[in-house]
Amino acid sequence: MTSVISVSDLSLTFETNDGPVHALSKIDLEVEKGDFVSFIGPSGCGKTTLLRVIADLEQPTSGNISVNGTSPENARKDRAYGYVFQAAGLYPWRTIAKNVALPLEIMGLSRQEQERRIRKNLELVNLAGFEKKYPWQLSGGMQQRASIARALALEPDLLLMDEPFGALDEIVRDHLNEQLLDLWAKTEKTVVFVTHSIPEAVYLSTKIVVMSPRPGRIEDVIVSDLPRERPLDIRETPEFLSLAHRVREGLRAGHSYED
Amino acid sequence: MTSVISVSDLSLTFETNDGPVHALSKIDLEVEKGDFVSFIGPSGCGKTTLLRVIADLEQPTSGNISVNGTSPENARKDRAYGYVFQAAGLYPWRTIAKNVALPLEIMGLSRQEQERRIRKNLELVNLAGFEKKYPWQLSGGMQQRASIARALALEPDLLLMDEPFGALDEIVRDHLNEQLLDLWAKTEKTVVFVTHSIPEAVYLSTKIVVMSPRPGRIEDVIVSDLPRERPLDIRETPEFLSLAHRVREGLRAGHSYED
Amino acid sequence: ADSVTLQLKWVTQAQFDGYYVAKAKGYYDEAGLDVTLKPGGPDIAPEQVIAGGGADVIVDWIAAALSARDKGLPLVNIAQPFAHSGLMLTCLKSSGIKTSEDFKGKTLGVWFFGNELPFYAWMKQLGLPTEGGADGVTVIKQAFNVDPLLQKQADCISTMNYNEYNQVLEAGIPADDLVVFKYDDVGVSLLEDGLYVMEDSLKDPAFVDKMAKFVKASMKGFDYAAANPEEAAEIILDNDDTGAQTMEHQVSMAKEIAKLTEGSDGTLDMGKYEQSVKILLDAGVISKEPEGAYTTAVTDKAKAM
Amino acid sequence: MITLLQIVLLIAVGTAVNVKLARLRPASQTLARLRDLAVPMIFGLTILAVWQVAVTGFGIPSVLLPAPSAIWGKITTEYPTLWLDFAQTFLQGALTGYAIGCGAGFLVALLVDRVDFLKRGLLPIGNLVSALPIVGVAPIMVMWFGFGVASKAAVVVIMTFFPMLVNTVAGLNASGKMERDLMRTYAASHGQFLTKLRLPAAMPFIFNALKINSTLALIGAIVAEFFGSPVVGMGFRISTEVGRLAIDMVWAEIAVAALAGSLFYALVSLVERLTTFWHPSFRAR
Amino acid sequence: MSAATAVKPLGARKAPAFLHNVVPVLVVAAAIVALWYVGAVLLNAPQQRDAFERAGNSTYTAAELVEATLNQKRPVLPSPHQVAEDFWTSTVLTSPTSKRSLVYHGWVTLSSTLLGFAAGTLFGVALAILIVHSAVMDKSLMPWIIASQTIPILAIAPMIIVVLNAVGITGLLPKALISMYLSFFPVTVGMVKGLRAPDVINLDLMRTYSATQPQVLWKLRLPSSVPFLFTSMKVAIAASLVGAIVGELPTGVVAGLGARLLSGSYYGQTVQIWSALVAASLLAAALVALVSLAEKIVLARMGARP
Ligand SMILES: Nc1ncnc2c1ncn2[C@@H]1O[C@H](COP(=O)(O)OP(=O)(O)OP(=O)(O)O)[C@@H](O)[C@H]1O
Ligand SMILES: Nc1ncnc2c1ncn2[C@@H]1O[C@H](COP(=O)(O)OP(=O)(O)OP(=O)(O)O)[C@@H](O)[C@H]1O
Ligand SMILES: Cc1ncc(C[n+]2csc(CCO)c2C)c(N)n1
Ligand SMILES: [Mg+2]
Ligand SMILES: [Mg+2]
Repeated sequence: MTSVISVSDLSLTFETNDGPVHALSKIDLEVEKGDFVSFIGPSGCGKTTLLRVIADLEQPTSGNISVNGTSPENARKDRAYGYVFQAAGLYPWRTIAKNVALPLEIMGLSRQEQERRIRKNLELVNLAGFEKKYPWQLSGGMQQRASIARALALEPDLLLMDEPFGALDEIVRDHLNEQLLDLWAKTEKTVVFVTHSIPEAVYLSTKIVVMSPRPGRIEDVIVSDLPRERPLDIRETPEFLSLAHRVREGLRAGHSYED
Repeated sequence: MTSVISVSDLSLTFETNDGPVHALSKIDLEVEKGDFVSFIGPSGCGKTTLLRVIADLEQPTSGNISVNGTSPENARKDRAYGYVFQAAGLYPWRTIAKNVALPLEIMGLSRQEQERRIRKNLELVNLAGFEKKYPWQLSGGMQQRASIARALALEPDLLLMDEPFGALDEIVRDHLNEQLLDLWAKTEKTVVFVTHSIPEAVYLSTKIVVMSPRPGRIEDVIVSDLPRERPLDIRETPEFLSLAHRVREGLRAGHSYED
Repeated sequence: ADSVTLQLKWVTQAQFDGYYVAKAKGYYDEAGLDVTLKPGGPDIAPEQVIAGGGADVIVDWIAAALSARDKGLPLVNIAQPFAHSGLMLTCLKSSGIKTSEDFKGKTLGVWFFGNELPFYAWMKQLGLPTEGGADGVTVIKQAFNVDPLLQKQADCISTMNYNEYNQVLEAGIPADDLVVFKYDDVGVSLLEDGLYVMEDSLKDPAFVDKMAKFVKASMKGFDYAAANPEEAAEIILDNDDTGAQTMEHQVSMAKEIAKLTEGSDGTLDMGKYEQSVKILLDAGVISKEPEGAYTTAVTDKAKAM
Repeated sequence: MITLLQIVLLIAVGTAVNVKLARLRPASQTLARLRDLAVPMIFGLTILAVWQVAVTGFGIPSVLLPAPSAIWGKITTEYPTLWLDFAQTFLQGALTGYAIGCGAGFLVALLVDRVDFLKRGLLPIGNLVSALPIVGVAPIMVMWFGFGVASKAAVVVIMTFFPMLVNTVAGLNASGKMERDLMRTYAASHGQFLTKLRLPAAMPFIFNALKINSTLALIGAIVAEFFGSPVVGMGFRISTEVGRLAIDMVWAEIAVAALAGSLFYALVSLVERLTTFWHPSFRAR
Repeated sequence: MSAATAVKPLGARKAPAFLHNVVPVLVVAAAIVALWYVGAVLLNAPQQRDAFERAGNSTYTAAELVEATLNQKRPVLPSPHQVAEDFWTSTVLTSPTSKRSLVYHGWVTLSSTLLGFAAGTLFGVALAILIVHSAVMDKSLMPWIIASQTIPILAIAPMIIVVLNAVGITGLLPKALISMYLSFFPVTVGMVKGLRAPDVINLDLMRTYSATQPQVLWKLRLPSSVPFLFTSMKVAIAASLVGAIVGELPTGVVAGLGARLLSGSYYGQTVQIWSALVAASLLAAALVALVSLAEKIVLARMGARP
């Protein structure tokens, strides 16, 4: 297996007006091709920051990182990944369809291909019929779904997703979880995924990275032995529950509400 | 019991560039003093819109609504409620402490009182130590917690909260759920709460309003018979699970992923 | 002492040396007057200043003064220190102009701001249309300086013999290369630099008396300046707040001004006055023969002093 | 005294009517449009009425300030001249200069934005151009470009260049951090960055400059004519008629200038509304 | 509170940043000077050929021609060194109290510029506040404010000054008034936009607090309009300088850079015009730079991302 992301001894410190913030401290991590890796951990533990480092949106203070066997910068320039931000970040002057079209225009796809992908992905996130709306005319969850469609439309081999399903209800979430898993299994994608939901992390992942804050570090890396084919009701099996338990323990260990 | 919010036959239609959107249709709802009411429903079903109507941030197209026995406008002018937005909406030029101070300055509280409330509420949401940071120096979840602290600092009798805990991990979420419940029980507050989490809705609420979209309407109103005192492990009781089941059924009924 | 405010028509320069000399030499003080001299400029219409109460008396050209009177601002000429006109049209010999016959098809620079009337009167006299074309002349609105001639943007430009003409010479073009047409010579000149006041103020004998003293002292100043152009130029430089004037230029200007004021005691020459009025009437600048637009009361009194 | 009373009365009536009108909630779109037109009209009419009453009541000499009725008289009799002047100064001088000046300011902003070296080198020097006072520049432009419209357009170019440069540069930096990060994840080229994100985000600023420049262009073209011109043009007419004390004609030209300038501004505002409808300033209630 | 810590790193970064910026400015300036020389040769050559011919010199070399074009007494475009020389003599070698000193004239202009700018900015902001808060003001005032700016100031400036003089207002004030007239407009336009720029959610938050209009203004609208304010102020201070210079003309050309420009213009002293222009530009650049500096400091204190 080839290593898609390889991080070693990576640290990142933000200098702020009242002192340094150690957002990441001595991170080691390997993500292999076809992996579905989830980052889970308390708010402020550095999940977003780590994802941003992988995406070459943030420069580490020290340590090494390679993406697709090269530097994150080169990987970014090769358009190696699609990124879903924690906030939707839609452009207010573009309609929903046009927002999804944005990366496709940039990659220079043909009109037809653009339209095909827009339709397909807006349908996937259940936003068909909202093509001509502007972002401020959508509810919070709808905006988030639009931004997911935008990233999926790129059809990248590597998907970086920062809490993509945070603002969605359970049923849509289940639906999208299934869709994502399906996509992943079919297309051999590699996914790095930030979530707060333990069941979601366990249901989706081949590898769960539990992080803890101040300084941001990796508490535990749990490799899941669940099969790649996962019907929704796998979530009631004892294997599933025991994995979930282990994640919860890891979370508690690194958590500050220990009183 | 006195009715804090009383909605009858309320509809709201948005006019957009490609036709009207029926965000709310014939809504009837009573919220009594001391109630903890949750709105739950698929993304885009009108939860935020209904909350905004209660807060006098949106004008209904037809129907009646009263808040605290008067019009929403008067209630707003009396500063009858605190509101937590779905997005954090912190002011970028203010530090976290100053952001929490904002409503207190507007109400003209004394410096001391302001400081006391800032400290207390930032501690409550576990953001002590981040007073002097600017919003962009915080993680997504931390921003959301800051905005919760800002609303709680007002100490209003009526709390309107739009998915306040969406971006938080399970443990912080549990913690804040407990804190909120504690506050509610102690101070006899009335809370209207939007959430996507069925367990959260059942755990917190005295009344669960299940909504469904297009047009946005109320599918079911479930009155909870759980005791007001609710330890966290109440979530394993059969009463709890049966309530959760009923909510899930309601959700499914109104949902569009019925295929 | 009685105070008098005089609004000049142009910037501080030897054109007005009589007033500056009278002030510097104490002639006004001797007459018991406290005189303030306000420099003008291209944007200042002295008639507006006096209408707004910003001056007691102004230096003005007759075209502007009479057209103001025609428009309901009753200005009255009380004295005419400049007996002659200094306005000319200066042409480059190289443009092929030798006489006024040669203007056809040429571009001529003209000062407007009320100063264009002699020019149009002359062109009418010559029968030349001013709308351009091969049979007429092309008129451009010339700004303050002589650059259009130097850069050949115009074949001829307006000059004052005491100022711009010297500037052309100073720029290195010898007088031999130039052809000059004086408006005085072709009989279309208008009266320049006269002193004008509001008609109402003349009802007050004390004001008439004050003006008489003022005119007398000013003419004394002009006489002194005519006799001592270098000293006059120095006084001008002392009074120039912009610090842009040069000694050389002001001396030559003072010498030319001496020629224009020569023989004048401030009395209005009725022949020149009638000529001016006729031109203005013909051009339609004034709608009717002006009445009471001049008075000899002040100069009579001044001469009697 | 009576004049003063009349003035107070006029102001009171005008304001009252306007306050009433503005508070009105018109039943239809057309009515609302009509109202939006009526309010400034009434305001303007009030000013004109006060002006008229003051000039006649206080006996202000017409060479200082003519009455609106006299100005209107001039407009009705002299409109052929006014039209020729307008065509020369506005249509030929101001518009050309506006297009070139705004265009140049915009392009230089793009260049400066592209080449960091220029940003640090050219921008401070671009500031120098801003303060080239029109009274200094206009004679030079006449010297260089002649007495015709070219020199007027050149003055307008210089006047409009800087506001556009400053605003475009500010606008190009106005996009949000996350929006820019998104473009980075697409490894968008500089041009894509510009056309897809930074230019749209800069539009409110660019329109700011277009609006300010729309008035500057007209002033510039008019004032430039003071420093040398053919014998036609609004600036020519103004400076000539001031000399002849035909102040009513001066104000007639000014009225034309004000009308043309306002319409031009309104046009730019309309385009702004159509293209930056998404900006919060058009969405907020 | 965070002022001391926020300003410090800015100061600490100053020294290298300064060098970082100086080199490009110098390079661009050098390029401009070079272009200027070329322009001077091209524009002055025709006149110079005439002059040579008049002097009977028809055998001049190209070098002689270039040399002469760059040192004419009345050049169409004076060469940079002529301007620099005149600038140097009239600023450094002349006592600042002398009427021939550009420092003296610059100061005269600067004082009315600053007064006019301060008044214009305050007035502009005040108008914008009125417009944003009152539908009546928005609808009735705005069109007339725009119309006011289409009035060619140079045409009515003399009348304004005459009228003000008549009522006894003289000296700095009339000029400052014209400065203000030119500078308030960019501020008003920019601030109307800026005060309306806060996002809907931020305004809604204020509504939920039932904040008074002054509170919304002070705590939300003004802070979020700061980028617009500074951009406008940069345009306004330049406009203000132009206004001061324009205002100097009808005061009877007494003193100030405007008076220098105009008197240079009367006597065709191109070199003097150009050094006055250079002085005006440097003054403007300095003023704009000051506004930029203020912007940086204010934005840093407002916690802007570096
Ligand atoms: N300003 C607006 N203009 C037009 N349509 C709007 C506007 N705001 C909301 N809508 C529409 O109204 C419907 C309800 O939106 P609302 O924000 O209330 O949903 P929600 O239940 O809060 O969803 P979510 O859980 O995703 O936040 C949606 O279909 C949305 O597109
Ligand atoms: N630009 C920045 N400047 C300074 N500090 C920052 C910056 N960005 C993030 N931080 C800090 O780094 C830490 C990690 O932030 P990060 O956004 O990675 O958290 P997270 O794990 O994604 O949290 P959440 O689940 O709440 O989104 C936090 O303490 C935050 O305050
Ligand atoms: C705009 C303008 N108007 C008039 C004149 C003519 N003029 C009247 S007095 C005087 C003084 C002579 O130097 C001159 C030239 C001008 N030059 N520029
Ligand atoms: Mg995060
Ligand atoms: Mg919502």
